[in-house]
Amino acid sequence: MSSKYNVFNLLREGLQGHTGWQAQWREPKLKPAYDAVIIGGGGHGLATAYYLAKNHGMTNIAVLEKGWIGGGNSGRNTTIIRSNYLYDASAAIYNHALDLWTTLGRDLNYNIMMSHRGVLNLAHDEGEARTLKRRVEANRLNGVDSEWLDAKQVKEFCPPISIDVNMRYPVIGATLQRSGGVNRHDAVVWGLARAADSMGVDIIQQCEVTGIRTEAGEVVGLETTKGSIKTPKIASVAAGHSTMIADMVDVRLPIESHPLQALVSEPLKPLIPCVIMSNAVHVYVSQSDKGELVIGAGIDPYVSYTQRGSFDIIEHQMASLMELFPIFSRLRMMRQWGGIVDVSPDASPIISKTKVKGFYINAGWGTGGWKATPGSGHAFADLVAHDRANAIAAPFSLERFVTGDLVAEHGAAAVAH
Amino acid sequence: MFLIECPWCGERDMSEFHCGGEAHIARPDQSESMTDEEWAQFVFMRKNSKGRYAERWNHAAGCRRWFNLLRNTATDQILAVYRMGETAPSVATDEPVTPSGEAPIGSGNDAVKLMKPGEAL
Amino acid sequence: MAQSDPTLKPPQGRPERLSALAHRAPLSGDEGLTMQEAAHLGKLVLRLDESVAGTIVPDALNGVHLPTLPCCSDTSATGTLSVLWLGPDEWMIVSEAGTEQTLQTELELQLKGQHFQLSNVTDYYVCIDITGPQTREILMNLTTLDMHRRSFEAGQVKGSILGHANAFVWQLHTDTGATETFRLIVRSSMADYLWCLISRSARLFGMAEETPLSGERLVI
Amino acid sequence: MAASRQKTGLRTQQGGRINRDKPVSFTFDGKTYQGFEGDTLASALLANGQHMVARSFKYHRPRGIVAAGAEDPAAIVQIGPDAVETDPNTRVTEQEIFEGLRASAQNCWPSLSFDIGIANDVFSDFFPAGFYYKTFMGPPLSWMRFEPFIRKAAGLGVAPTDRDPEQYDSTNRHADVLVVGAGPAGLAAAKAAADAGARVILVDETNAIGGALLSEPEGSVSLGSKPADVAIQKMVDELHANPDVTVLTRTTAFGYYGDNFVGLWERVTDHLAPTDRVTHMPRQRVWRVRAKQVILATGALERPMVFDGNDRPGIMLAGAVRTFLNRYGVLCGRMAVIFANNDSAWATAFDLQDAGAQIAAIVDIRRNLSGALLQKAAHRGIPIHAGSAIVGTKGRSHVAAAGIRVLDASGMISSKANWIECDLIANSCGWAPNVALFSQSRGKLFYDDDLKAFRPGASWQQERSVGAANGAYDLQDCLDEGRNAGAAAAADAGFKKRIPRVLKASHTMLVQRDLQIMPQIPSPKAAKKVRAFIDLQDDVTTKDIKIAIQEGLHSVEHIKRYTTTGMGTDQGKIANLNAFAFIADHLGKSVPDVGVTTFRQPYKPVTMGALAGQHVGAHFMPRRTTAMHPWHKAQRDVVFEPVGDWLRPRAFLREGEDFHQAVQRETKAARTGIGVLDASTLGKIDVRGPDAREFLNRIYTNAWSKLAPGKCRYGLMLKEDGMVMDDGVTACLADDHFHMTTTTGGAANVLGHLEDYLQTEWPDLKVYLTTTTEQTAVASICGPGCDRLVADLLDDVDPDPETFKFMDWRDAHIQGIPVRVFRISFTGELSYEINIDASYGLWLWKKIFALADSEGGTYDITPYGTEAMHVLRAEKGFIIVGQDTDGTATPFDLGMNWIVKKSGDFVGRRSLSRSDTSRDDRKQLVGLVTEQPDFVLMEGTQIIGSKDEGAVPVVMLGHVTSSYFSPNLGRSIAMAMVERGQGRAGETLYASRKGEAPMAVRVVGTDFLKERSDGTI
Repeated sequence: MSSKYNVFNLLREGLQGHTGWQAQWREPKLKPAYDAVIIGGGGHGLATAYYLAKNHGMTNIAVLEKGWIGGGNSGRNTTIIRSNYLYDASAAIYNHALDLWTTLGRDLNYNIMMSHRGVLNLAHDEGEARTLKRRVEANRLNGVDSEWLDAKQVKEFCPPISIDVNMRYPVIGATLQRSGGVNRHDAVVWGLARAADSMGVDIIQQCEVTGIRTEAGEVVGLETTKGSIKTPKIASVAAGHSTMIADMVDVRLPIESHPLQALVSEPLKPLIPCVIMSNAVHVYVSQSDKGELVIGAGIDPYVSYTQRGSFDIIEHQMASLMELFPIFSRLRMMRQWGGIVDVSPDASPIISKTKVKGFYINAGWGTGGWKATPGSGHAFADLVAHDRANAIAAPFSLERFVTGDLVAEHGAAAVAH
Repeated sequence: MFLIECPWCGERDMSEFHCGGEAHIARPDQSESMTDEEWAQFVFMRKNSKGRYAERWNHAAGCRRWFNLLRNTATDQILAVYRMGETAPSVATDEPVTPSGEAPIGSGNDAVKLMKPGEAL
Repeated sequence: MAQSDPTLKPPQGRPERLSALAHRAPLSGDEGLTMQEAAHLGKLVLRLDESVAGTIVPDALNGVHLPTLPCCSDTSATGTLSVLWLGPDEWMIVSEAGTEQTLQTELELQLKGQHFQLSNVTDYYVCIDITGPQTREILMNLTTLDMHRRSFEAGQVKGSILGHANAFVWQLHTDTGATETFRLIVRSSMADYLWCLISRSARLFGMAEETPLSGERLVI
Repeated sequence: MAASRQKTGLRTQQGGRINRDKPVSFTFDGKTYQGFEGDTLASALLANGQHMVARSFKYHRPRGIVAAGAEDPAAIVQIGPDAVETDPNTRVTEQEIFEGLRASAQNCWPSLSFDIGIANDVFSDFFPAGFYYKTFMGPPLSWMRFEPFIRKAAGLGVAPTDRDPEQYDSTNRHADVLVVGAGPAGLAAAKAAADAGARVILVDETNAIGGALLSEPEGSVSLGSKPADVAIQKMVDELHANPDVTVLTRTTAFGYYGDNFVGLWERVTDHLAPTDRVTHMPRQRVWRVRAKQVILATGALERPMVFDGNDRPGIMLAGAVRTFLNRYGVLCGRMAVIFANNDSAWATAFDLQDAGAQIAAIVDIRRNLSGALLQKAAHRGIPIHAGSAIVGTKGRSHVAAAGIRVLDASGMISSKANWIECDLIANSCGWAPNVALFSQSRGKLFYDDDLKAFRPGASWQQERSVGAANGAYDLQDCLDEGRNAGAAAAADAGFKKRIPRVLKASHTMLVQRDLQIMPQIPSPKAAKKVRAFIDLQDDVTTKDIKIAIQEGLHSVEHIKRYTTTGMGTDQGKIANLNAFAFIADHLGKSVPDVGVTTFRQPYKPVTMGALAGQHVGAHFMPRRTTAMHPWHKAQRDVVFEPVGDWLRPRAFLREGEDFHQAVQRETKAARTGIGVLDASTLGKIDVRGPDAREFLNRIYTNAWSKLAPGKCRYGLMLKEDGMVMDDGVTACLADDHFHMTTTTGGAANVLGHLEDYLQTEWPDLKVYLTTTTEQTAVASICGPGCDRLVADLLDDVDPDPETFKFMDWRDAHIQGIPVRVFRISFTGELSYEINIDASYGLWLWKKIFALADSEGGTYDITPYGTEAMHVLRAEKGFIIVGQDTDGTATPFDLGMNWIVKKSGDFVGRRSLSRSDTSRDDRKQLVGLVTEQPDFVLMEGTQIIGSKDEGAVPVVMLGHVTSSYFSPNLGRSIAMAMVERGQGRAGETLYASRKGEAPMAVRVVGTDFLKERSDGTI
């Protein structure tokens, strides 16, 4: 029996043919009633369950997943972690997440390979430099690690990049968040699932929600492909499918679901040491521990649930990459895929109560949700447990679209990866 | 990579077009008398349907005309193209059979679609 | 001030007119392939309601119709004046160099009373003519338009994207039928980009590849 | 073990589709080898007895050549003459050899034969699937200590060190029928479609047409009355002769996207020696094909057997051995053991024997073999082991012996080991249709219980799968399916139906029959000692999959991710089905119940350079320049600024000046002398129609009903959310005719925005829009007394500011050339903007400067760039949309209440009165002056309320949007968005500075010139 993960158990199991490892999570039967039900078994949903159980003692809860856990955007993103956002509200939640990331592997007893290797956001003209410097300044006063590098320093930090001044979009500088980086998405999902499961959370896969029951404007239960459940609280964390869930209780969302693509190269010996992101040239890249270059780009401009984007986007993404890294041209794209991102009008998330009591929504993370995973789960768990948004969640209410108090991160950074 | 039939220019590659989002959202005439809530519905809230979805496209690189397009967002199948001011034609399509709108074929969600034993080709 | 370029000498005498491709000499390749600018052709954009367009043949157009069939053009018997369909209520009138102002004045007079718009875009656009048996194949490197003979016929004009530049692709009527000429109508500021991109594609057919003007200092 | 000690493998005396008249020499790991034209690196190395070419990813175990094509899992090497033109992870089974080719092993140190990394293999018991998730979890950041070592150990090949000198192209094609795969089915399909008149593209990823027929012994098969090779050549010649047919070899269909868009990747010169490459040819080319109909004739892939010790070099797929023999004239071994569960591998035995190899045994797990087969083998004297299996192998870097045992009826081992020496194990676990592209097309697969494999079911797009890709393994079936599909596809594409000619195959080849699957061959060893590999590149064994399942990972996607099976550069082409079958077996489910992982694009890895195509370097994105650009560029030291797609001069540096000094000089000159700015890039839109005024009323925040012809007015445009989107001056040309200007970067957006409202919201408004941005070049002439210069220029209009008033415009001429002159100003100074047809722009510009004293003229004229323009407008307090606004500012926030009309709707109006957009504590635009007049705040500096920052988080009141040293005011000036800013005039705030004490700043109005004349600053 080796429930604890450490090097000693690994050695012991190695000698015993690895016969002692237990299932990382159970395959429980759906119970007829739960204190709360989370819809969506991605990183955010599982983190919500984990913190509900860990911080709020709510263990009689279930996570319902239509497919297999971590199979949506959690399994499709480029795992970039950073918190150097402009606005106070964003800095607060993403920096909270960054703090949690730092110890999450140990907390979960699961190596999530959190690599604080540094994230560069490139500036290619004076306007971008101005915007990014503003962000660095705001970050500094918010206690977020962030600094400005000139082109030479960028080259020192990331030697393969081209800082040729004759480029169409020459690199004139960049912000650097040294504590930013990447981690291993599957490990995060599995580690959260294993930890939540060990506290009693039921993780139900292949279970699609087909309806939500309300009485007098309050949630009382839901229907699934595996049966009915009574519950006073439903937390929707369904990313691209948030609209479908909210429609069940007639809650309208300011969300459009777009395709977002990413791709990896064949594995290569270490080539780039950090994460590089560029808005003007529109590409972002890092290298996985396995050696693959992990490359992302922009969204397609239309609503689609097909998990497939346009080939043009890939071509443009590659051209952009060649602009920044002309030495990549002989390398090969090995695998490309698409996800469904829930884009909100102000490029900021929604962590909110709704007009239906007991129905909570966590959505709108767009292209940048991965980095927030533990922070999002932490704040959302608090909201679900107490029916009241804490200071971190409060600015992200649905109400802001009515009052106009947007957290307009897209104005600050065009794309909020 | 859609192949879109512009009502004027015929079939052209998607790269010539610009997508304008959900169709048939008329700008309110009497916005002054609307509540903030009602105004927010117009400016921000979107149907975002999975399945049949009417949206606006503009043949930006061609004739610069706006038109409407009916598409199944679960499969990206284009069902119809019609002009501004016209109502969406009724077109048979695989409407969502579950709340998540998973189409029986043509969608990439969850997994590769497999035929059931005995299912006709 | 560096004055090696003769176009930069202080003006003397008559006003000097330069197109955006004045710095590019005609290029040629194998089998009669050529590319050159058709400089300073008069170009007017006419906006007019579709419903009246079919019935109006302004005298100024010398009997040339406003085509109402998408992507079609009509050309005068002399070949000096053409009207291109750009959209259901939008045409481009292409005429000989220097005639656009007279034409505009006449058309304004003749269309008086109609709801219309007539804009001089002579300098807005540049015309690049490519001739030769490989033209369609060269254009296929740049555009997603179906360039097959069955799909793109003489006289047709289609707005599309060539590389990253919006442009109209117009196949001129040619009497000989032997060699085809495509006229690309592109914004002046994109003309050099497009010229070079075409030459890059045409390198496969013996044309010299030219590269876009660059070397501007962007970094302080 | 004599056979295995000598170099195995041999070039046959004759046969094969190689050119024996053209020897080719190449090197592998520094050693020179000989091959022939037509060889792949794999066939040439095998002919030289070199089976081992690589090390595996994780355990660094020796890896040899297993397959003969793109499906080979692990035989990948680094190719290239130097560190720049180098191609990592190149599959030896696909790389054709050429004179001087250099290849080397990768992911091993110090050498391929002795690799330190093998230590991982020794300790492999401790590195099972997912081991890294269970360790390296020390205190925070501890992973950072392990990661560099892990990263160095991981990865395969090495990236180039410098810019790729090669060119890549991409091109577009429309096809009626695209046929992927030029084997018998694809060829028949292409021929039938072409004969019907369709535009056809036929592609094959190898260097020759013929597909599986090329793996048959020459002359053994006839099509119609001709030998297959002759018949194929005739069909190819006919296809080539048809101008509407394109035949592409060395071209892979890598991606099947929506609406029958298929990406093809052609390797144009990769097979040529550098001296044979034509300089203007691209290295590779991507064909972007839009097809009305697609026919997939992608063949079938052979599955390997999964047994203990199945990963040694020399253990190959039976079909591949046959391909190497018959296509390339290479014997992969002299002493072969055949291990099969179906008939097809027996053909390999017979062909090998015919070519002179010894067949030590045919081991078949089937107990009941067909009489004909047994008879044929017995006749040849081949020992048959029916109902038996290879349960283990020996050999270090090459297989040396196979351990054979008899299986009982239940599939368990029932005999003692029988070790047979061999240098080749040719194995086959049956064939599976290559459905990757079909699945990418989003068709439905179904599990064929006879084939024990997935094959295409219902199509989603306009697509047909034929031949082996459709599970038809018989040659005649392939020809018939292809022919019928080709004809049907042409008909569906709109061509007249024709009945295509029937092509008869001479005989039926030995195809898979009576397939019997055993997901893992049993082993007599203790379970933990068994090493049966499913994924040879990523070293995934059956044991790893068992551990994953034991740990509760039951979804096929979870198991794939946990074990990394199918995640190597081959993407598990031959591994995946075995993995699914093994998982199904272990979970007690059927294979279709387990499901499959997604077949992702690309079918095989495609170079990023090819995907980028020609849109790189100088062609990456166009730089737009104005008519005056040649003049700008000819100045001695000019710095440009990209603004949107445009390049605009930022400052003209004079000798001895730095950028700052130049900007100061230019800024000063525009207020004291005459400054000239190239303003051509501003967006211009002609607005015309009886409802033009009403349209402007709805689009802009202010009223346009009363603007008289001859006059101009400034306008502000909002988005529906109430935030400022663009601004500019619009001139009334006639009652129904206006000339609108926009910002440089916003021009395209604004036109789109206006057309959108006109066409979709207000189709009743009679207004036409046409963009005229580039029709005119604009010289903006500014400075006290510049009217005299303008007077000298104009033929017929007196620019006297007394009569030609501010915000007036006039038509005029310069040397007879029509111009339009606007008396508008972005500097607050007397200013005229002269618009002239762009073709005269450079002439006008030169004409202006001919009047400069530096050119012998009489005026003190200074060209100024965008940076001086920024300073000048800031001195006057004019905003720049996008710099002083960031999409969160309303007109009220900018202190521009005066521009918001009192009544009447306009785009964005309703949003201004929402509770949070009408709050008075919003951030508002103010002017700031620093306590130290010579200190210029950094743009982006945050403004705080107190002199002491205190601890984070610090409350921020706003930020600096624009900041300059103003030479005209002799001090620094700044604009900022500050909370409640409009009520803070005179207040002292603080500018936060990194590492320094905050600097005191005073809040003032934004019109610094006025503030100066008022004595405030």
